[in-house]
Amino acid sequence: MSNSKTATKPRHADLGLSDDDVLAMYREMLLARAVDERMWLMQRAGKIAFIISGQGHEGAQVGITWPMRRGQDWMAPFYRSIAAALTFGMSIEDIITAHLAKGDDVSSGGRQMPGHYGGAPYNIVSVSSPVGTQVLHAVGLAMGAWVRGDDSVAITYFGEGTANQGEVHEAMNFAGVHKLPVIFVCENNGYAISVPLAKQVGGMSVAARAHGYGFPGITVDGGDVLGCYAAGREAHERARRGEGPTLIEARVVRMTSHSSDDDQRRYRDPEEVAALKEQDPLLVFGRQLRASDVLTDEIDERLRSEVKAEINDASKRAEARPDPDVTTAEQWVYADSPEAAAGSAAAAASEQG
Amino acid sequence: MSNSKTATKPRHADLGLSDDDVLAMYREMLLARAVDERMWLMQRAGKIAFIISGQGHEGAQVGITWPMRRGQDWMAPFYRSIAAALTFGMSIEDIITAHLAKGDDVSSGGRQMPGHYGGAPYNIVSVSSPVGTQVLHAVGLAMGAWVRGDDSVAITYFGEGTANQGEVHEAMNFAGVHKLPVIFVCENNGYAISVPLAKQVGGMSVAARAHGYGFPGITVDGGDVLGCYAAGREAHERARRGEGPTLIEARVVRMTSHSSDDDQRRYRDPEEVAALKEQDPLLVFGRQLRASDVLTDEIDERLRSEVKAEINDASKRAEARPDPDVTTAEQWVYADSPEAAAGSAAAAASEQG
Amino acid sequence: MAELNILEAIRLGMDEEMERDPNVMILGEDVGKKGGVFGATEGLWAKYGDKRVLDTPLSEGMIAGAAAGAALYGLRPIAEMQFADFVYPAFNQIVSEISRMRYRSNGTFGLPMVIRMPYGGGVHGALYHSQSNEAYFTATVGLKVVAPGTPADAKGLLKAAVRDPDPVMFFEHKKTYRLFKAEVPDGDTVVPIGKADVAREGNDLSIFCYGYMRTCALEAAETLAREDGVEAEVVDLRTLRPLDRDAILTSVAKTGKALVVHEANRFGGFGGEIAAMIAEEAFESLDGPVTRLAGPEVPAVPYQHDLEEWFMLSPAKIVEAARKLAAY
Amino acid sequence: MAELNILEAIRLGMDEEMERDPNVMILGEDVGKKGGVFGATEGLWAKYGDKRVLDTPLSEGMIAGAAAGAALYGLRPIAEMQFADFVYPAFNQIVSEISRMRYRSNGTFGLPMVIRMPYGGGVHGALYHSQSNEAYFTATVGLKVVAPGTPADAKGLLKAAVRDPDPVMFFEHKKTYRLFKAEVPDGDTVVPIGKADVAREGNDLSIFCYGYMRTCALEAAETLAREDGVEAEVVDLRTLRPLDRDAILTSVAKTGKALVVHEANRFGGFGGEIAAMIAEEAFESLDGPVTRLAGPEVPAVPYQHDLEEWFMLSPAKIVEAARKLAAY
Ligand SMILES: Cc1ncc(C[n+]2csc(CCOP(=O)(O)OP(=O)(O)O)c2C)c(N)n1
Ligand SMILES: Cc1ncc(C[n+]2csc(CCOP(=O)(O)OP(=O)(O)O)c2C)c(N)n1
Ligand SMILES: [Mg+2]
Ligand SMILES: [Mg+2]
Repeated sequence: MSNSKTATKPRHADLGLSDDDVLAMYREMLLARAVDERMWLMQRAGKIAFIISGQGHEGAQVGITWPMRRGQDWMAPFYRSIAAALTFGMSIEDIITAHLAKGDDVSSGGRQMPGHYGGAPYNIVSVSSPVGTQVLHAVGLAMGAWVRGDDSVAITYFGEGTANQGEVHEAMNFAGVHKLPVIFVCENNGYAISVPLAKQVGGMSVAARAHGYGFPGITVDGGDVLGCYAAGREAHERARRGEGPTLIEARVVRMTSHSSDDDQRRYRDPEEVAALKEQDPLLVFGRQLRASDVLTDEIDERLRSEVKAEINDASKRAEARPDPDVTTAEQWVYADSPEAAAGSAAAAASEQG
Repeated sequence: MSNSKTATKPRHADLGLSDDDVLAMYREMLLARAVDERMWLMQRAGKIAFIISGQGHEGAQVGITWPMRRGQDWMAPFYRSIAAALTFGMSIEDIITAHLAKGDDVSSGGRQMPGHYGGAPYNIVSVSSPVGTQVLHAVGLAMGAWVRGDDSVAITYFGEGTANQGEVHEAMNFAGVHKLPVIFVCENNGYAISVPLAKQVGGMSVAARAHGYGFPGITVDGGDVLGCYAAGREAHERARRGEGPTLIEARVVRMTSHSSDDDQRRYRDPEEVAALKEQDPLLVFGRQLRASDVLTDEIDERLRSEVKAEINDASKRAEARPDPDVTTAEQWVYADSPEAAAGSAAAAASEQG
Repeated sequence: MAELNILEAIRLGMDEEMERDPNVMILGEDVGKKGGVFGATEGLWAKYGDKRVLDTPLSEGMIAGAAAGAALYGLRPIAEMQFADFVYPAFNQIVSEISRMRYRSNGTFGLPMVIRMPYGGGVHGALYHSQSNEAYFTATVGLKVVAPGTPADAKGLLKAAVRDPDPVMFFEHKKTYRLFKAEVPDGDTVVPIGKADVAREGNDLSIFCYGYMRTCALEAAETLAREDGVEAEVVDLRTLRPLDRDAILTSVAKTGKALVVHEANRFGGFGGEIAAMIAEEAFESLDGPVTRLAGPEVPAVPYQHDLEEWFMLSPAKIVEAARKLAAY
Repeated sequence: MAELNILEAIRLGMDEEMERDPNVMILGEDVGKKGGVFGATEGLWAKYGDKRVLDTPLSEGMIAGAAAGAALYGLRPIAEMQFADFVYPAFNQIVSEISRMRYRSNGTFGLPMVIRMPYGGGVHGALYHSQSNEAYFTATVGLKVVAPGTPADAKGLLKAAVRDPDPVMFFEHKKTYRLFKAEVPDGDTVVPIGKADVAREGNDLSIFCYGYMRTCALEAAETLAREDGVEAEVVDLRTLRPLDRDAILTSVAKTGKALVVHEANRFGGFGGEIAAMIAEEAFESLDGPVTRLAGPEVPAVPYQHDLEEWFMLSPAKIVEAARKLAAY
């Protein structure tokens, strides 16, 4: 898809996207990157103990997630999904609050590590650490919509290493059997911590596995944001038409070490690391938008400073929030208070459904 | 493969099989069937509490297993693998003894249910009940050979329902990554107890999944014994050439209910059940061998009576064996006696390796 | 009042809950047209259709994980593991996700779901169709664990489990499925999770049990009364997590002697928790050592008849252990 | 004698075993070029190559299951779970297969293999990088379970585990990896599986512990001696299965008071087995209730600093519990 010929009309127009749309997408990527970079600053400043980063994944996440409908569809993300979560409506402040582990953090009230966001108000399933478990949750959410006959699509994101967990196989097979309305997004950045694709994925392609479950698997270039958008939109429409799942493998780059605990120089060549800059989806998309006269230096400047201001505000508010109250540490092991039922996504969804 | 054109020379000759070879294969199938039928008799006679049957699977098992080298290759079978185990050298008496749960039964000393055979002397891994676990053992055995640089191939068998267990995915992916010398045999009989293929396997083909792991997956007709043999031989040669795994999906028929505890009339149409007789691999292969003038009524008679006599002898010997001694019930939780180390396959293999 | 066996009671409980709440669904292997390998869901597929009584592929991880996702969506899934012995492929979903979704989301996501599992030996099921593996789940914070021993409790606890806002592991001893019939209150009678039942009163010692062991303990108690004049109090815990500590301590305060009985092997088994709790909290009222009677220290129930009999607990073995404790 | 920390001791133990026996291999996620996320295998990939120090795909079920197959073939695999919290995808292989291969084959198939797992909290790892889940494995017949608390024990038990004919779960408390250095005997010193170590002698009460808790208990014991004149005996169990009952009962016979300490939550935790065993077998020598000090009843360690501190046991908390018991 990444190589589709450029029409006289700019490609995004062919896709039914206005100039404002693509600028908004670009802005979402800028935002995600800036939030991510801010997390690293806070980590170096000792405000956050641990960071796991989505830098290099933003194009795929924003492009594929763009067609999803907030409040109606469901998302089961992973720990690099900042851009996807923002695109799906999660607020900057909530993302930062989760990283700062504040007491009223919507994601976990400070109980989970940085990168483990989520929230019932957003239809974003709480992220956990064991890789791949969320893929079955997405399939279960899609099964829920299918049983109820609702028009709701579930989307889930995971890495190429995670694709080799048994649960991912079980999830895809079940979704294939019943043509469930679910979208599987594999963000293939070539590494699972230090283990490269060649030692990780038999056959070197995750997308190729979809065929074995009876639904299409496509590979997109994570630097080609419009290609990612097209893939996400088609997958979303297929799901809504009752034609079943789609597996989208986005080839992305991991521009940072695996996490703040890792040093990729131990296992990645300097040349390879140096080459990452040129593959930065922000850079690539920005060039495209300039080429089609949508983006100018002036607009770029404006967007970047807007984003910066938003993040400054959000950070201030987030940092001002209270730390968790230790006396609440034993709450919510079970639904031990009435708020639980009310607050629970289950309850929320039943009202929708 | 099942439709490969027939040459003037009989097909088995093209495959390098002599008349005696194919008669021996036919005899192995007769034997497996007869042992299986004897188990049912014993079950009705109250000598065995439970039976799970391989009837309809014999052609695939004998054909595919034929090229395996006893004592050098390894087998991780499942509960319908009587024909495969016999072909790989397990004695009739040991199979029957396992079903009778005798004390000196090589498989488990009467500790496991009928159908759970195996034995270190045969390089046949002890069968357990949780489906699919043996597939990882086969991959581990192949990894052992690969690490040691030995010329040893591992083969494993499982059903199409089992193909959807996560562990099977993890096993195939790992085998694909390192091109391990392992053969995956899926005996697709269209049902997992009562659940039909269409509700079980997304995409309806297990073989199609191999591509997603980077190795060939082929589908063979389990009634075409020579086609199964050709597939098994090619897979075995690929493995020995270091070219990696092969997934063989054999389309077979389950001629009985799932087990003696099941009644397939609850979920299978009478017509479908009636039609099974005509698909009996014994019948089909027998006709082929007659057509190529290898098998005659007289030979058929002789083989059947030989087989019957062998089974009668084996059954007598097996039934005469002692029941387990209850005072030994706590033995072998750990290698709590010197014999253990000696008797363990590990020890055995280290001597080989 | 209807006379039902435990299997019928569980089936009726599911049927009534599905009628009451359209969000209740069943998923598992062979639960549909076949009605389950034990017949627990017989008739429900015909009544509620393909989607609400869903035959899944052979993937327990998927059964548990998809049930969790459906619960997030607002359904109330009843997932069936064909045998408790086959729950392990789902262990990651149950322990990593299902048990702690509420805690890790600070109460904003709840998982109202039930996982039904036939467990226990004595049916020639051997190592993999006989396990009593409740200890893995009683050790898991965030789960609730129940193990009924009568038809009325089976139905009432099933209803409570379906309506509970949190995940419930529902253990059904397969040997009790058709063991006996007993009266089951009609209609909407819920047995609360977390409450034990004093199945028999007595002053000489307390026997703590659950599931099939309730039947064995009651039989043993009659023998003790008849042959020894020992009056044993039989406390059927019914719920293993949360444990009814008050009921246990009240009984021990009365009898001064505690015998904890379960079919699973002793070392690391659930009995250790009960015994340790009693030993710590009832120290002063104990007139004898808290005693555990449990299965032998082998990985699971061996198949051959004599071996299985050797493994299984029985009224006779309970009588023997109780006599020793009573005589202390 | 070399001064090593626990991480170095484990690495050296593996290195020496790999030199000694060509059948010993290591497999796991990131164990190769990266040397493991904690550095436990650092340098071994360069020394022994791609096959004997094997980076696996991200599939714990595969790691355990392939290790089992390799053990059947005659190798002696050391499998690494990157964190104990991530062992659950391998639970089916460990419980259904690895723990009972020998029993179910009547002794003809053995699985000499080790599964190493970093466990425990106090490192800001939150719910999924802090678990102490030993109870799932101590409850599993057929496994052996060790949890060393010193560099010498870590190396010596690692060697014993590699040479053991049966599967060994090897728990390494990640907070202790670099906590301190201590003398480690050079060369081939094996610490036998199944033997506890009396880390400190005392007559007033016994503290039973393992892993990181050994360090905390010893510190607590010094405080108790200094501030209360209470002499606590600290027994480091080292092996949890099989448990050194003699060592435990000998200590209780001497002190009459038992405090069982572990980081995992109490209900259903391994402490219940120890406490129940003491309560049953040492009933007459007890001068006070067998007491358990354990982590709180939440699914796992929460992340934020104050919450984590609230969860974790400490010398101070042990002192407090010991004072109460000593005063009884
Ligand atoms: C079940 C499980 N095993 C191991 C880990 C440790 N771990 C965290 S991230 C990671 C690598 C994931 O690689 P991939 O799926 O490619 O995603 P990426 O981080 O590259 O985006 C590993 C091994 C884990 N979180 N869960
Ligand atoms: C993990 C696990 N879950 C469930 C079962 C119960 N069970 C035994 S055989 C079977 C069906 C297997 O179907 P398939 O893999 O197609 O093999 P077949 O019996 O048809 O040859 C099931 C569900 C089991 N043995 N193991
Ligand atoms: Mg990756
Ligand atoms: Mg089948």
